[in-house]
Amino acid sequence: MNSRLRSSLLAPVLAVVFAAVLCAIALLASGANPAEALGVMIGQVGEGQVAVDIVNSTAIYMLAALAAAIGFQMNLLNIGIEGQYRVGALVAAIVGSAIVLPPVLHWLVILVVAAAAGAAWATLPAILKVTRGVHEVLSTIMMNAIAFGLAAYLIRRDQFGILIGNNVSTEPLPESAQVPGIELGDRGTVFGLVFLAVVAAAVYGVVMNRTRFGFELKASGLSPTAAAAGGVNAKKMIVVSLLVSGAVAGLVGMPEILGRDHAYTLNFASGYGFAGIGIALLGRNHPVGIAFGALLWAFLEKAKGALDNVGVPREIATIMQGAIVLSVVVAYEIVKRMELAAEQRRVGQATGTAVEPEGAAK
Amino acid sequence: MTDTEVDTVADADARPVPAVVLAGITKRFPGVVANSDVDLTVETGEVHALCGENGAGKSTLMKILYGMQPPDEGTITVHGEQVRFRSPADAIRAGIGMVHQHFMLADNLTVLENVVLGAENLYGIGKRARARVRELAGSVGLEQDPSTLVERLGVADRQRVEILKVLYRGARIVILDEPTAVLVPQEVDELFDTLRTMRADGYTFLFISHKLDEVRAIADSITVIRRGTTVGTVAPDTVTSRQLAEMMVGSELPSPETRTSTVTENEVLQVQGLTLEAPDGRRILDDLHLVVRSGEVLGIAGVEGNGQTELVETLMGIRRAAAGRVLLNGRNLTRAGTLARREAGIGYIPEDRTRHGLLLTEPLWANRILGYQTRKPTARGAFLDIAGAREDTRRIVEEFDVRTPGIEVTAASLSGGNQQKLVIGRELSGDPVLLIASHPTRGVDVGAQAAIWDHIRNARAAGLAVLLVSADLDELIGLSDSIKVMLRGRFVADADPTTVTPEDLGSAMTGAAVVDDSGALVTETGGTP
Amino acid sequence: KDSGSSNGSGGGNNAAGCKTVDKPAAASAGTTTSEAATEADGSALKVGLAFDIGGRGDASFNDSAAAGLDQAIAEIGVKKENTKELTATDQESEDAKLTRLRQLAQEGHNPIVSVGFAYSDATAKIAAEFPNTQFAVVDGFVENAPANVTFLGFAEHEGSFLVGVIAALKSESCTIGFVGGVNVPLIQKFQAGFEQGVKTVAPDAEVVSKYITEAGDLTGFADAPKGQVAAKGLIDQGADVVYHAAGASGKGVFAAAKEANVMAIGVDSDQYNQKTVAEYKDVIITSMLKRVDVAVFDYIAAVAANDLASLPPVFDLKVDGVGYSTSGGKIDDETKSWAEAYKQQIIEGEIEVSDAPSS
Amino acid sequence: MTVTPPPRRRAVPGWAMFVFGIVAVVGVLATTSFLTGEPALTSSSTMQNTVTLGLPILLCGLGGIWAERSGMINIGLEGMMILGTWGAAWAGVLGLGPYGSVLFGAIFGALGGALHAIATVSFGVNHIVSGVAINLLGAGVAKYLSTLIFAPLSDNPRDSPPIDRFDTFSAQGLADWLGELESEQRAVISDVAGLLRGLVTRVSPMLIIGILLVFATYLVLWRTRFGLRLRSCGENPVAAESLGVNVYLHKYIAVIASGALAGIGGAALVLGSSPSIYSEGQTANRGFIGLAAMIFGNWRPGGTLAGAGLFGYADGLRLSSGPETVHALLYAAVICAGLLVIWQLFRRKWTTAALAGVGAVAVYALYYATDELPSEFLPYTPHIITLVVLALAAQRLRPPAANGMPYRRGEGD
Ligand SMILES: Nc1ncnc2c1ncn2[C@@H]1O[C@H](COP(=O)(O)OP(=O)(O)OP(=O)(O)O)[C@@H](O)[C@H]1O
Ligand SMILES: Nc1ncnc2c1ncn2[C@@H]1O[C@H](COP(=O)(O)OP(=O)(O)OP(=O)(O)O)[C@@H](O)[C@H]1O
Ligand SMILES: [Mg+2]
Ligand SMILES: [Mg+2]
Repeated sequence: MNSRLRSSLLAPVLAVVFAAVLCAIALLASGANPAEALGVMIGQVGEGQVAVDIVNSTAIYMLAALAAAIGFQMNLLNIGIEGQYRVGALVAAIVGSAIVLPPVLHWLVILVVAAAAGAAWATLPAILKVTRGVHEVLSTIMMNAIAFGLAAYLIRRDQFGILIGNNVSTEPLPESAQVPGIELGDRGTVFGLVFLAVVAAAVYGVVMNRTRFGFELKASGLSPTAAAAGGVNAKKMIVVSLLVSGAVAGLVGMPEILGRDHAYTLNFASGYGFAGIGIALLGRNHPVGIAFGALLWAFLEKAKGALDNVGVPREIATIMQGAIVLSVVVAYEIVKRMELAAEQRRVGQATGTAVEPEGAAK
Repeated sequence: MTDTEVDTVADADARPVPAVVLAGITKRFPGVVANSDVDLTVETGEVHALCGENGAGKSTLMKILYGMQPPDEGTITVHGEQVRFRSPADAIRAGIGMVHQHFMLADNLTVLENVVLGAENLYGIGKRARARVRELAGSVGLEQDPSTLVERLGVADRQRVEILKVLYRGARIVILDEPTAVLVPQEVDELFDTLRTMRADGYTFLFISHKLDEVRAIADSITVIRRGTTVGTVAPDTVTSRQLAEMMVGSELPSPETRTSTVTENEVLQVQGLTLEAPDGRRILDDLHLVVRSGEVLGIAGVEGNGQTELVETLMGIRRAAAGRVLLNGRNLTRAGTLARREAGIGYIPEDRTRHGLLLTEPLWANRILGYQTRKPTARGAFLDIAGAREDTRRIVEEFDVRTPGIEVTAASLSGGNQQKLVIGRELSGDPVLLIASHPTRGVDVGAQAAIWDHIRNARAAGLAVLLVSADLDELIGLSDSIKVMLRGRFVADADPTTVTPEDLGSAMTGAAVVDDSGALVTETGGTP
Repeated sequence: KDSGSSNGSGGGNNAAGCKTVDKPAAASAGTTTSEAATEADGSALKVGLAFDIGGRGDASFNDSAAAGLDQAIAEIGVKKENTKELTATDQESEDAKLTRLRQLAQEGHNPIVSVGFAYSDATAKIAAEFPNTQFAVVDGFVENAPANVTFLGFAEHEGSFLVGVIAALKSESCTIGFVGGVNVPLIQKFQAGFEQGVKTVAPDAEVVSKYITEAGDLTGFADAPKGQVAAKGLIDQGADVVYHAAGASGKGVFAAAKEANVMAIGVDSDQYNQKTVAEYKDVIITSMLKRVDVAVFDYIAAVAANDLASLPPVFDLKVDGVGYSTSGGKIDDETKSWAEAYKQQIIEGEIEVSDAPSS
Repeated sequence: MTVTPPPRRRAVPGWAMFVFGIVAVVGVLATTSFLTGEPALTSSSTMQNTVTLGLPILLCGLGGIWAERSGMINIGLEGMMILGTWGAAWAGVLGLGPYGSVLFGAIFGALGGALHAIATVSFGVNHIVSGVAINLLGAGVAKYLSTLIFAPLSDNPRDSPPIDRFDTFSAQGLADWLGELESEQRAVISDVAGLLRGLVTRVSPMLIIGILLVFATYLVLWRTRFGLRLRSCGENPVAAESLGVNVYLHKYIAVIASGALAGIGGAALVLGSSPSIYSEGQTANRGFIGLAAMIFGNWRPGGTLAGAGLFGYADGLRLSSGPETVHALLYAAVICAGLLVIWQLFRRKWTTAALAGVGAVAVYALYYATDELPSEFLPYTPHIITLVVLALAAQRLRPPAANGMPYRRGEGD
């Protein structure tokens, strides 16, 4: 147990060291002082509402990463989160503004609608996968693009859009649909739906590790053949996991829409889906890992603005994100190999004879 | 390597220089000494067999000789010349070829491509290569066109392609790591004929098998390895299989079983008119009828690829039958899914434990849950009972002698034999009424094999019905109360295990045997008409 | 080998061209400009500028805003060290904008100018937090914004109307093309004014339009090859004058025009003089000018003079907030007098230019 | 053996299928063009647009083939392409001419490929993660470098100054003759003439390079020992290793070549733009579309060519012609579905035939009931077509068996 703890801490530490070295090299190459750059980035957290922004973004990234992780558990690469959350947010904004309900109920209905819309957008790839064997990466890339078309269509002024200045938006949500946040005065407002992300992560953790459903999902991902022999219906699991992944993806836009924007507009942020994939992999599909990955990502995203202040080209921040992703996964990989060797040694010593890690021999 | 060099090697046959001398080979893996100070001398032109328990270090030794792994200590001498191999390419250049324990074929490439891969400089990859492959194909009995995709080949043909690969490279020293594990007796005989012919042509073979009769039939000398070291080298005609086995294990083997029938009248499994169709409408299973009674072991014999796998998978609900009924204790399971069948009391030992039986990267206790995710003691409602699973896993490890440091290690870190014991332990713990066992002892050493047989016999005695599919005909004859022979998706013969010989069964499996009116196999016919 | 395409025509005359309406009465008066600038003293101002994606140097919109700031530095004594510029990144979310603006405000910048309609909500929100700071949003608008927010809007449709007039006069085929970058209301304003300008002069003329991408997909502003294909398609349909409002994709529009030897009209700034499209200058007959620089400068000057009321509600033709360029000499005096006459009519309200396309 | 062998594969050689495919496509388009009176479907300028828009996608797709045939998933193509655009522009700025641009594009793309190879081959990082990281890195590095190097020259951190591009060539006589045929508006003949004319006018050496690379990819990967070894790494690396193939080396080469091809795709994008400049964001997800074209093309060069052609065609048609023309594509879809029904009836696949029949009727109803499709969806025509085609043909796809699998030397058994 002790060595388990040690090795699970070793990876992140190694990763941070790696990433720091890589970023320092990138910064030095650009003629900046890495320590200073890091200093201002960390200092930035104390500025204004940056800390709150980081918390808010962390929640959003967590939702996206959970959506990705559900797919990964089954070896499905749901590239389509990008499109699913866009459709989810748009449909939820339209429906939410069209109905009147008492507050809490109103939120719940909107969340359900968002999840349903996200799941609906994942349905076609799921069906194509199980009936026609279409690779989900391909179909979801296509669906992402088409989601833009759908969004552009639905937000047309003769559909559900209204014009505000030069911007197009859906009807603003009524008061009852707006989820209040935690006001921290000058520090900003933490989205109420930050808790949605926390709950989602907790539910994800319990379902994956403690329930039959999670077990069947993981088993199908680890070995579809063994799962089938164990009585798991692989096709059903594919459909279910893609739909659940899509449903969680549908929630990604909710903290912002219900907590701040109160409408879907042309400025609706994109890119959370890809970030989610990266974060899920950083966090190794583990809810706590995902939370930390999301936090790291949000920190980089929000603190990078400070780089401008010390004359470091902001592009460096993008380079840093790439470098961090790479170094973190490399570090994981190295630690994993060390763990594997250690386990073989343990097993070898304990049995005093041959051991065969057939799994490593793929 | 050029043709002229091959000739030089061939010339050397005349002299009594050993083909291979391994001296003082030691190989350590993390925590394990796979080979410790191994000495092995292989004479040119002989078939030299290696025997030993699972994990004794045979494959490792061969991989070292083939350049796939560097030895930590020791020297390799080939034809009197000391060599150092950094990769298989070096070994191939020195005239060594290896047929691996597991197939090393790319399914999506053609036979030709698989054969010429890595040896393209000999005959290119075009016409000349094709001609050469055709030429050699005859000598190993391969009748497929070189441009056939390997995925379309059966096991025996795959094995032939493996040997072809070695021959194509002009290897004169050929390592065969358990080549017969997947072959039926006739195919084994054909293989041995090929080997004998080639031996006469001056080829040298290193031959590994767990089937000691085979070893004694083909080998010129036998080296036994135990726990990574050589125990000794013997001539085949001076030892019995039993003595060999005892050399391998280092102690006496359990005595042979005494058979008492436990068959009852209670029909546990009834299969009626079971038919399975391929997507193109071809019948893979054709109108099969069978009954397994409580306390009975029904053996199914057949050359691989004749529908046994499909029969098992259809009975398990992994495949959908086109017609027919499956009844378990009178309950109709024809439309039930795999899980429902398992819950109804079917235990399942799949033929390939790593693909169908285990989640390799998960701990042992998680593997205990697989297939039992809805039942006690591993589940409570929609939730898993992890404590229960752990506890029951400990029990299995204990009862079935699974050699492991604990139940938290991944299934992948167990040796194959121990993995198999875990699977069997699991499948016997759900109080099954029927056990469907496919090749339950494949690739398992003699000691573990005997233990597995014991477990099956004990369960049978307690009233379990067993459907046993095995390629090991001795096992089939030894365990079964009755045997059915499968050929091209049909049952073509029934055999009585008390009278039938492996040879008879083998000829029935290839469709060459005589069957009387009742479908029973006519034995003692002295061969085929 | 293909010969380099023959030298640009710069357009024929309208002898063989479209049937036009009667020429409107000549322009009478000159234009008025807001003159607040002259007395302003900006030496005490600390100006913050928040750019949209691209930032200073994008040879377009942001650059134009930067030019307004530069002008303020040159003319009304704003000190360069007292200015700060921050730039948006791709795909950023709303809170990045909020943080950017808040940072500028906290550092004591006043006024703060943000560039692009995407800043509208963020600016309104931050303005409420900093009631003593003046904010402006180029192109922006929200309802019920705090009093310290000024929206610097433009009458792009009016400027587009005038280049539409020019296009109608120059066209021989009587088919005129419009390429929009992304199908959003802002760009639709260009299309609407342009179409109306064409139809006003030549009621029989046909305007064919194409958008490169739809709302939400901003790549339409940065995809020159697709701009070229779109323009080529319009030219194949008979267009011999092509107007674009497609950002960097417009380069492709010019290329298509040059290849087919037809006329092109630029947008935002005087593209005839732009370096990156110098290759095609001979087909650029005019550009619709959107004087973001004027608006930014006027706004800073008005803040300096503490006289925000002097700013026009919209930067339109009247205040030279929009217009057209004549560099390159492709616009003859006759054409110009038509354009000036319509300009006058628009200024005087005789013609009302619509800001949404009819279809 | 638990795998039943897939149904017997066609005995028809690949090139014949390819020719047959072209004939079928031209036939369907010509018929549609004739029946709907939309000459733009088969006009020479449509063909030229297809070439312009399809070429960068094709090159990325080829890059995908190289990587995935060696078992390495490369979703970093987009980032490598971005690096390629930057490199190509830089070569132009250095005055190395268009061939220099292609070379530099290849080199910069290859650098991205090398990074991917180091991460995935040497360190065993998940291919997708590494690809995502490289997309980030490629964009960041190109932005950073262009601020550094191009901004002083172009006064614009997002653009490079215009660079030299290829002169184009036309087979003038042939083109004129084809042009006459095309303008005669005769069924089929005019259509074929139009399409051919698009291929022989204003041909850039870049197109020639692209086509040569298709053939080169085929020849190298399927007709040389190196290619055999490379593909074996994607099918069963352990087997390859056991036969003395240096798997790491081949994977490295494949991934680097993949990056180089994506980089050339970037160069093609730069050189095919007018003016020829590097411009931030100009790749606009073409790397991903290239990947889609590769999968569409069943991991084969000819198929990828067809896939890239499809994307280029649909996008070009949508951009360059009126909404009616795209609407006419619905008609083409009806014809395709009809053909499918006949084919499936012939093969006695009743359910598939019925499904295709229902689809055909539905699409025809849509065609009949509408005059044009909502413009918002038109840019996504290629994507929708891809989905439809995949839904109909996906089961024939055959990815390399070990694609995306981790592999470490000496760990196989
Ligand atoms: N790559 C490796 N890493 C670590 N340990 C290994 C490795 N290869 C072999 N070993 C160890 O060496 C021992 C000998 O294995 P080897 O493959 O030689 O057995 P074997 O005699 O071939 O068994 P079998 O008859 O089942 O094939 C094994 O018990 C194993 O623990
Ligand atoms: N990558 C590896 N790492 C560690 N050990 C390995 C590795 N590959 C093989 N081994 C060891 O090598 C041994 C030989 O492998 P082999 O396939 O011969 O299994 P085995 O010994 O026959 O096991 P069993 O007979 O029980 O199936 C195994 O016991 C296994 O422990
Ligand atoms: Mg072995
Ligand atoms: Mg073994």
